[in-house]
Amino acid sequence: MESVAYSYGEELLSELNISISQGSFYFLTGPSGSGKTTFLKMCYGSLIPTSGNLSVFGKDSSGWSRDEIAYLRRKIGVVHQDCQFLDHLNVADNIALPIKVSARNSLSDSVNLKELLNWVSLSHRSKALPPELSGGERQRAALARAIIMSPDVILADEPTGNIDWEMSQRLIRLLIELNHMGKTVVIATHDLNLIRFTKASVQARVLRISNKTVQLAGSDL
Amino acid sequence: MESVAYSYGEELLSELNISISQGSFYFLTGPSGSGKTTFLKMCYGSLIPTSGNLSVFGKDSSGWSRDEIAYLRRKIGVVHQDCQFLDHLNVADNIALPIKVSARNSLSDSVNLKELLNWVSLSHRSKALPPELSGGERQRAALARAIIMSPDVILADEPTGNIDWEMSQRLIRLLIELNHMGKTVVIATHDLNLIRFTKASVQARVLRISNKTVQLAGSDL
Amino acid sequence: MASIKNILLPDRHLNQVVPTNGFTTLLTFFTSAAMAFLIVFSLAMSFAADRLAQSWSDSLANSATLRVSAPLADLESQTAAALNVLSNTKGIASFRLLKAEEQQALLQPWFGPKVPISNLPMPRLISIEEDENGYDRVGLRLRLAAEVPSAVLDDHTRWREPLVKAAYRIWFLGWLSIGLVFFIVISMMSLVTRAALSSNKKVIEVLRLVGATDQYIAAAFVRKFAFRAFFGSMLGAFGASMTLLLLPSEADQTVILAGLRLEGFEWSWLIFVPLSFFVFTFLTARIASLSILRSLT
Amino acid sequence: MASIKNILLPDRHLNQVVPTNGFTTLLTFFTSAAMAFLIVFSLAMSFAADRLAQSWSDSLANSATLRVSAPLADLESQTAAALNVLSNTKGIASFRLLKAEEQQALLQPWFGPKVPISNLPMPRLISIEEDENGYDRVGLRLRLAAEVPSAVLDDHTRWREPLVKAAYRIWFLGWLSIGLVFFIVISMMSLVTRAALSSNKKVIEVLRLVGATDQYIAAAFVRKFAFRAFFGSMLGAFGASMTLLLLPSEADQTVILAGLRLEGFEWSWLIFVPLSFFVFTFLTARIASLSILRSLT
Ligand SMILES: Nc1ncnc2c1ncn2[C@@H]1O[C@H](COP(=O)(O)OP(=O)(O)OP(=O)(O)O)[C@@H](O)[C@H]1O
Ligand SMILES: Nc1ncnc2c1ncn2[C@@H]1O[C@H](COP(=O)(O)OP(=O)(O)OP(=O)(O)O)[C@@H](O)[C@H]1O
Ligand SMILES: [Mg+2]
Ligand SMILES: [Mg+2]
Repeated sequence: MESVAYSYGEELLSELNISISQGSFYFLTGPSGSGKTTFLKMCYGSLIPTSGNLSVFGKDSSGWSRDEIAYLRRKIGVVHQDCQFLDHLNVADNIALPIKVSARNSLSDSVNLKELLNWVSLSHRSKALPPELSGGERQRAALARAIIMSPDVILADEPTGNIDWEMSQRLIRLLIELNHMGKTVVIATHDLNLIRFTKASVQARVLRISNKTVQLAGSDL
Repeated sequence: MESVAYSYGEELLSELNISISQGSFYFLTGPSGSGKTTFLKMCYGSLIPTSGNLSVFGKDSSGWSRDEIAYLRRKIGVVHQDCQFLDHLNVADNIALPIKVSARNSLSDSVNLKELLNWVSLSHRSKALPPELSGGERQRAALARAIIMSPDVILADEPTGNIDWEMSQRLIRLLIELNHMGKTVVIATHDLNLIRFTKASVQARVLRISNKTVQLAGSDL
Repeated sequence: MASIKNILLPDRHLNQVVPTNGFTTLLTFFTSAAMAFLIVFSLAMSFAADRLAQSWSDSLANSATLRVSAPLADLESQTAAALNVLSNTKGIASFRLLKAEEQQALLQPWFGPKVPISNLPMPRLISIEEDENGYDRVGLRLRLAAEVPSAVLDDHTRWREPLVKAAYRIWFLGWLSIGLVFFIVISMMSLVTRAALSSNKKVIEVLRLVGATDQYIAAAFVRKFAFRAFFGSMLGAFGASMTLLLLPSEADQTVILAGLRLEGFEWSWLIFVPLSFFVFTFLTARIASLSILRSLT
Repeated sequence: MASIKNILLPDRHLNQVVPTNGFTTLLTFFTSAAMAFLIVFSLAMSFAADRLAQSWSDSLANSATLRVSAPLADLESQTAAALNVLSNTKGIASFRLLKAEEQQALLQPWFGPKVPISNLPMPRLISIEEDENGYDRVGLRLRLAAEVPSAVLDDHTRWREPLVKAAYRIWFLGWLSIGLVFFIVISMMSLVTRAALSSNKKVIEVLRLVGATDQYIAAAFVRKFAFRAFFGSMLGAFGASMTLLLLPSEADQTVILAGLRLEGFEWSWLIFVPLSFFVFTFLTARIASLSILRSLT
């Protein structure tokens, strides 16, 4: 990522020069409205930088076709801040959606699904519709959906905002485990406790957005 | 509120016996999925208890007509966990929506609106559409909408989930101020820091949902 | 009812609270226009058929021909006797002996213009005009048989019936299709409203959260639909009228579909087209949206 | 194209990813049914008008009458001369002198059955049947004027024209309305699809988030619409056929609208109604949804 800038009319982020290497673990912090979500959206091709070169998996963003973005997203698991689901499908179907959309014949993964539901403690709610979930349950379901395809990169935007501390620890442990398996993890969060907790068990770096740029924060957190 | 129970098929909450008096300040905590949102929804008439008597402002919930629920909601400010807005109206219009829906001629309140936008630091975003807001901005806008009618009761569901600590403090101070004006405030949250911070300046009680009932937690938090 | 006032008075805000889906707008507008177009055409067809049936049955039903065909010697006296009988018959408005030229005109297709008909031993023809009450056909026939045996009464029923029947069938089909189109309009508006409400569940939820009553929410939707239907049907009715005016009009009214153009006061029916669209859409959309709102708790 | 396979093969999951709004479903279904109904009726009208025009112009266009009206003395010789002329004219399939009874039948409305026509100085009528190539009207008239001055050629054009014109006008109106209805179907399907997609922005966003291509999303929507239109139009076409069968059929084909019922191979056109609905809806919905998807980034 080289001198990437993004502006919604006004410039929001400018001159970002960052390279996130495969298998690393990053936190993204910054005050509300500083551009964390915008940063993540650029990483998964939802927004295209207004200037600069962004390349993901070695492909430059300026040349992405619509289909390429779709294929890109199959390699990136995203936990969206709003936790959007298809309200007419139950939780299990929603979590399995990425499989169905991309491959469609992967019964082998259905074992995955059950384990996954257990991991995020949603087995008992697997037949519920998304609007019937509590806020925390939705966030856990979103995380489950993000990792079901075992993507190379996991981007999570505020995955623990509505979750109590115990459950947060559990989820972060899941992400740490995935990171150990070689996956890149980027988490946007406000929760300093979470960052501290994570740093205890994995070499996580913290990116701080302030004054329109991203800086690597010191280890003083 | 007397022996109120609520069940979605299975019983979720049972035998709640609680009375929230005018002008008090409550926190509602409990693990994810324990029923905090359900509890608040009963308070503003979105859900009707499956058994027991719930009365709000002295009116029993079993006798509410559809219009009475609408009028009830004008006296209760709600911050919904999902922060739903009308996506086609800008932030200022969305915040002013309760005024327009109920009275329709209240130019006097437009002074309020500006102040309010300042309080939640959204003045610069007032013409943006809700989908263009960041997660934290949306939560602040939802809080602003909840208090614009200066309701008697404010119910906030996880109002600081996506907000950094500084902003959270600021919002809670606003709520404390409203509480000093005699309004009842009920906040569902996971954030223990927030509860501690609040207790320092106002006599707040903490309700804990566990094992399907609500108990007043000790002051040991 | 306060909500009717809400709907008729312009209230920018009420319009705003419901999001506008441009395609639903166009769909409502377009459907109304197409349906109004059809209705105006059906109306024109019905009116034209009615005129046609009227003119056919008028010109034929009330008139008859009495044919006196006797040997040349008796012809005059028999004709006089027939005229006498007719003048004593109640229910006949007028009758007259056709002049030689008239008779010749009638026969021209067969004999050509040059044949000097007056010289031929032709039967005499008497045309008869009934009055409103009509005359007693059977009685007249009996009397003629007795007094003027060579006279034959031909009351054209034979010619009239299938034509008038066809005209009335067109008239009936016209009104039937108007009824059908209104049925389609009502069903469509009901479906469009329901589809709009159920795809705006989130909007409804937000409006309820801030204390909006069902009446308020319904009014916001209904207004949109009613006005779109109104303006759409105005456009459709206008388009249809223009088309009718552009249709070649033919002098010969008896040719079916020649006189599709509306005439005189018939144009005033066009006012009712947009009005009935407004009223029907208003009621339909209101009933539909209140029923949807009741089902969404 | 893989996406066409997606659409035609049943795939429960593809159907599932898009939420079903019962009212949009009904709207599509109902619109298709109503429009197919109209199309079948227009088809029937066109076919009936075509048959009518055909029979009128067949029976009238290829036949003519030659009238020889000379004084009784010359009549026979003139008639013979006329017959002679005709037998030397190219393009005439057959001709024959009408018998006295036939002539009498033609004149009966005017003279009554009792008049002994053979005794009258009546013109002789010769009926002429053209062959496919037709004869040279002007040439024949000239030759007749020279050789049989008392003969008048009457080729019925006068009678035929307005009737055939009316029939062709109905035929034209029928096809015009079929065209119009298909235009309406296409517009409506385009609008319904666009409305459905733009009220499902959230669904599209979620599908994209998990890596669905535009093709995949479009296919999910298009399938639904195409099948609804197909089954709706089947219902409509079936309903219209039933109605046509129930219409009173009349022996007298010349009465307009009497023979609305389809005949013989005309029924096979009905197969094309649902098929064309499917194809049109499929293409329209596909174009509409891909364009909407492109506009939503
Ligand atoms: N589509 C958009 N159009 C215009 N402005 C936008 C749009 N999306 C976001 N913004 C603005 O850009 C800024 C950064 O938004 P972003 O969502 O990236 O913040 P964030 O760091 O994720 O904040 P939070 O912690 O509150 O979620 C905000 O001020 C927001 O209002
Ligand atoms: N409409 C519904 N139908 C069925 N079950 C529901 C419905 N709404 C909520 N639930 C279930 O009830 C339980 C409590 O939900 P609730 O939203 O009250 O939890 P919560 O305490 O707010 O949790 P969180 O902190 O995660 O927001 C959850 O298990 C949820 O799945
Ligand atoms: Mg964000
Ligand atoms: Mg909750």
